Amino acid sequence: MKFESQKVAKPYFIFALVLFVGQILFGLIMGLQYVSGDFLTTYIPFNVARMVHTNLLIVWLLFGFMGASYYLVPEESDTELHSPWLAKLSFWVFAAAGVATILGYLLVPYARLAEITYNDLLPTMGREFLEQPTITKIGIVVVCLAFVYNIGMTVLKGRKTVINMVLITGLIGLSVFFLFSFYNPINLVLDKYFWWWVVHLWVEGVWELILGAVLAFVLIKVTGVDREIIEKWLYVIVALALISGLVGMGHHYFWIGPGEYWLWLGSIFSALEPVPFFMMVVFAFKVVKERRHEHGNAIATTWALGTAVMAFLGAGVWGFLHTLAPVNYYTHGSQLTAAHGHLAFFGAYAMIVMTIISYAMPIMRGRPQGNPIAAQRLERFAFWAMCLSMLGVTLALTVAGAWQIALQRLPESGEALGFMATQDKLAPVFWVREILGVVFLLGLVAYLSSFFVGATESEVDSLEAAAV
Amino acid sequence: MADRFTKGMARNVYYGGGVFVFLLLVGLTFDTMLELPKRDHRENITQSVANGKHLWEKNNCVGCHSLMGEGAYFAPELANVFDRRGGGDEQVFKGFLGAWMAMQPMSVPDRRKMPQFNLTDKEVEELADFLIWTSRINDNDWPPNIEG
Amino acid sequence: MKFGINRLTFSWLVLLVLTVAGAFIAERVEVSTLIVILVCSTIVMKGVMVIEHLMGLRSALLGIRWAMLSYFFILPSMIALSVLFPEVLAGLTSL
Amino acid sequence: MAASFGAALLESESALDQDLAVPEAAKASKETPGNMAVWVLIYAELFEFALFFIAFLIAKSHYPVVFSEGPLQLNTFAGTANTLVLITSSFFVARAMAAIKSGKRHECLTWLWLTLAAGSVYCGIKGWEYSWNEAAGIGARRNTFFTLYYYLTLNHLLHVLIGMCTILFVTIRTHMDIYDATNFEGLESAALYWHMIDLVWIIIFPLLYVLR
Repeated sequence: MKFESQKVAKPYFIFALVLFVGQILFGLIMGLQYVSGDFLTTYIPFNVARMVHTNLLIVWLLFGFMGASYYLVPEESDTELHSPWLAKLSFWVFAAAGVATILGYLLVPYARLAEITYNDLLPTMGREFLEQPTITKIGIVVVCLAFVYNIGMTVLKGRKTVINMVLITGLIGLSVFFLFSFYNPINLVLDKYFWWWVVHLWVEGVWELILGAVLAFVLIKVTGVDREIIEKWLYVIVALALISGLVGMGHHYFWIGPGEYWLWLGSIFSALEPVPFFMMVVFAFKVVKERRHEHGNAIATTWALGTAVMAFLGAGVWGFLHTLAPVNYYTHGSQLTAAHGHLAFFGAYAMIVMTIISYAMPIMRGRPQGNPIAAQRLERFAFWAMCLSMLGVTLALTVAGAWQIALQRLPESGEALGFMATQDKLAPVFWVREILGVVFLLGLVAYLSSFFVGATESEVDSLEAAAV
Repeated sequence: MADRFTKGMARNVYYGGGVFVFLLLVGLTFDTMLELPKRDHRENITQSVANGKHLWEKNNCVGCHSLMGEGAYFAPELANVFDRRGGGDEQVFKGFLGAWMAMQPMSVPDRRKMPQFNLTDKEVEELADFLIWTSRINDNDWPPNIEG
Repeated sequence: MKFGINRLTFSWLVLLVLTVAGAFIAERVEVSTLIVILVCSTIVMKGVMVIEHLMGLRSALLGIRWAMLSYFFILPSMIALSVLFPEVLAGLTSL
Repeated sequence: MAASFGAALLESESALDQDLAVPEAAKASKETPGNMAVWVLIYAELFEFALFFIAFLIAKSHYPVVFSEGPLQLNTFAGTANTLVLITSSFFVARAMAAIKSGKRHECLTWLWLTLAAGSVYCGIKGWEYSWNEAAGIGARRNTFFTLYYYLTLNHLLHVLIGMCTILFVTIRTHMDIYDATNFEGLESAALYWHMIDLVWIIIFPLLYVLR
């Protein structure tokens, strides 16, 4: 670690992982409610569980991105963070607001929460992923402002590397597009149209810039490959991500009201969306192959490669599977969407956060060459357990989706099976999904325990020798 | 990557391409905003439809159901529930919705449970109006059949 | 290298013959168990030829080569089995 | 096939481990064509098509009548011709690789252009087949067989088009003298992708046109 202020990333990473555990637990509850409708339903109805599951995901990823930025921007800028105390303060504000919101979801009925938080003054609640009370949304904006200000000032006074510039455009975009969450017109079509300006422009737009920047940073560090090469790749990847992804938003406009030309625009541009993800895979393998030195933190390299591959599979392949309008006509809003969502979020965003944690956390804990061998071995097991079980979950949901479409969507009205009858038929597949979810949780537990595996005596000795 | 493709060129593609495509998106959005009034029949949004949308949001209906294919996939699609359960008759649909909301949660073991939201008759009427209005948006003929 | 090119041409010719023969048989002869097995075997043979000779995986890393080859053993076998025993598959997949 | 995604990653990792032990020797002994990324892509694509094949087989087992009548109505001649064309294009691209490896850039270019020509012929035949279908009154919504037939063949056609763009891209780069006998990884990756498209058709053809 080059700068003391990079350490403010630590609480962000730790809290992100705590929330991650919560996300998975609520996912398992929902998985069980899919097959056994009575499970916990009086205490945590499905809609509450889902809200907690998705909101925890968004919040822990934001914590991860913030931690990643606080860690890498000072190092890239070659200067201390503009204001470490502001970073610490916004951590506590954000953490408190996040916990309070989640408790609000769990402890009072949602309609009551809306009343308590005066939702009627500026109604923004009750839309998918944007369920947060308006006051929380304002809090998120304030925290983002403080964060972008802090990062921006650091970049301004220091070195303006490509990684910094791509990251900061991503972060500014993240903050700016979140403002659309305050726009909630009475007209549902307009509401949906601009709702996607938050959701799509986040996950298939500016978040990809953050993903690219963090991946490039870790790859430079673990491979020692020439910055010039990596920066050129980074520019091309994020350029393609924006060029395909911005108008690619059209694939969400097929069936919610906007005109017919979106069927063409959305199909063509979103068919290009796998390209930047594939280039990320090419880039990651190329850079690792041409590495200049062997970094002791081998598992961080594995995470980086894994992120590229799983993001390509989840966002690229599973996205392409149902993005063309004639196909999407049948798949829209089916379990196939859920399959794509799970693998894309895990592969691209959950994994990039774990990549930077895997690289940065050992350094912040005084292990510049990575964790001890035993810890890395356990982390490697966790990596495979999580990746494979998530692939399994995705496959199960893909089968469920295909089946659902065959029973419920393809036949003409009258012959088609109803929604609930179809879901009953899918129960065996949902059981498989739930079991694989448990495997995922075990992988996560292994991952967390790897933080507590210490060094052997000989490793301690050699570390001390190196320190002397 | 060949050397004749320099980092400077890559940077220009990123900033130039990004800005260009974003402007394209803004232009398309502008055009869509002009076209939408013909498709979303906004002239039929009454106070009751507006109240219905707030009820939809305040009770987090999208946490289980989908509306025009967006939302959770735990419970049936509701953008066409008027066609499915009302058969084109608004009074029939309102009667159905009121009875349906009143009997939740159903005591069928293991069936997915819908909570009891304790809506008043007026609220049920408003929610119904919102769903009826939604079912009449021009959405390029989605879903493929009445089951949604 | 001369041998390599010869091998390519040879593989190509074999592939052409297999394709034409397969199509000819299928056009002229009623589909029977034997034909199904024959057709599926030509899939395997063609797949293996393309993988080994045209793609040049004969000396590749074992995992990559193994994955490709197993694809071309497993899928045609599944096709053959499901064509020969459709009721079993239908039974397995209706819940 | 999830295992083979794993295999690709494991492979890269075991390659990594080898490199850790004997950096130089390991790099020299690696004879796998293409780069690891293109293998991830190829496995992903093959996996995607495997899903469609399995869906097709399951549907076939449930609707035996429709699926045994379907192939009879298709243009087997077009299917056979396209198989021959694709196999030939695969041969061309393999010749192109052999040429560049022995430093014959001009010969390589000839083979690459022939590959592209074969790809175009494939698209032409496909177009003719679709219009022939239309004249015969066959459409995608007629029954499950034809829905799957159109989904599979259009998807494959899309891959041929993507493959042709890729081959065109590396052809232009070959013209620009970027590849030679020691540096041909990009060209080889494109070639492998093209072979994958051929391999998929090798399964599609008997599955859709022959077996009933």
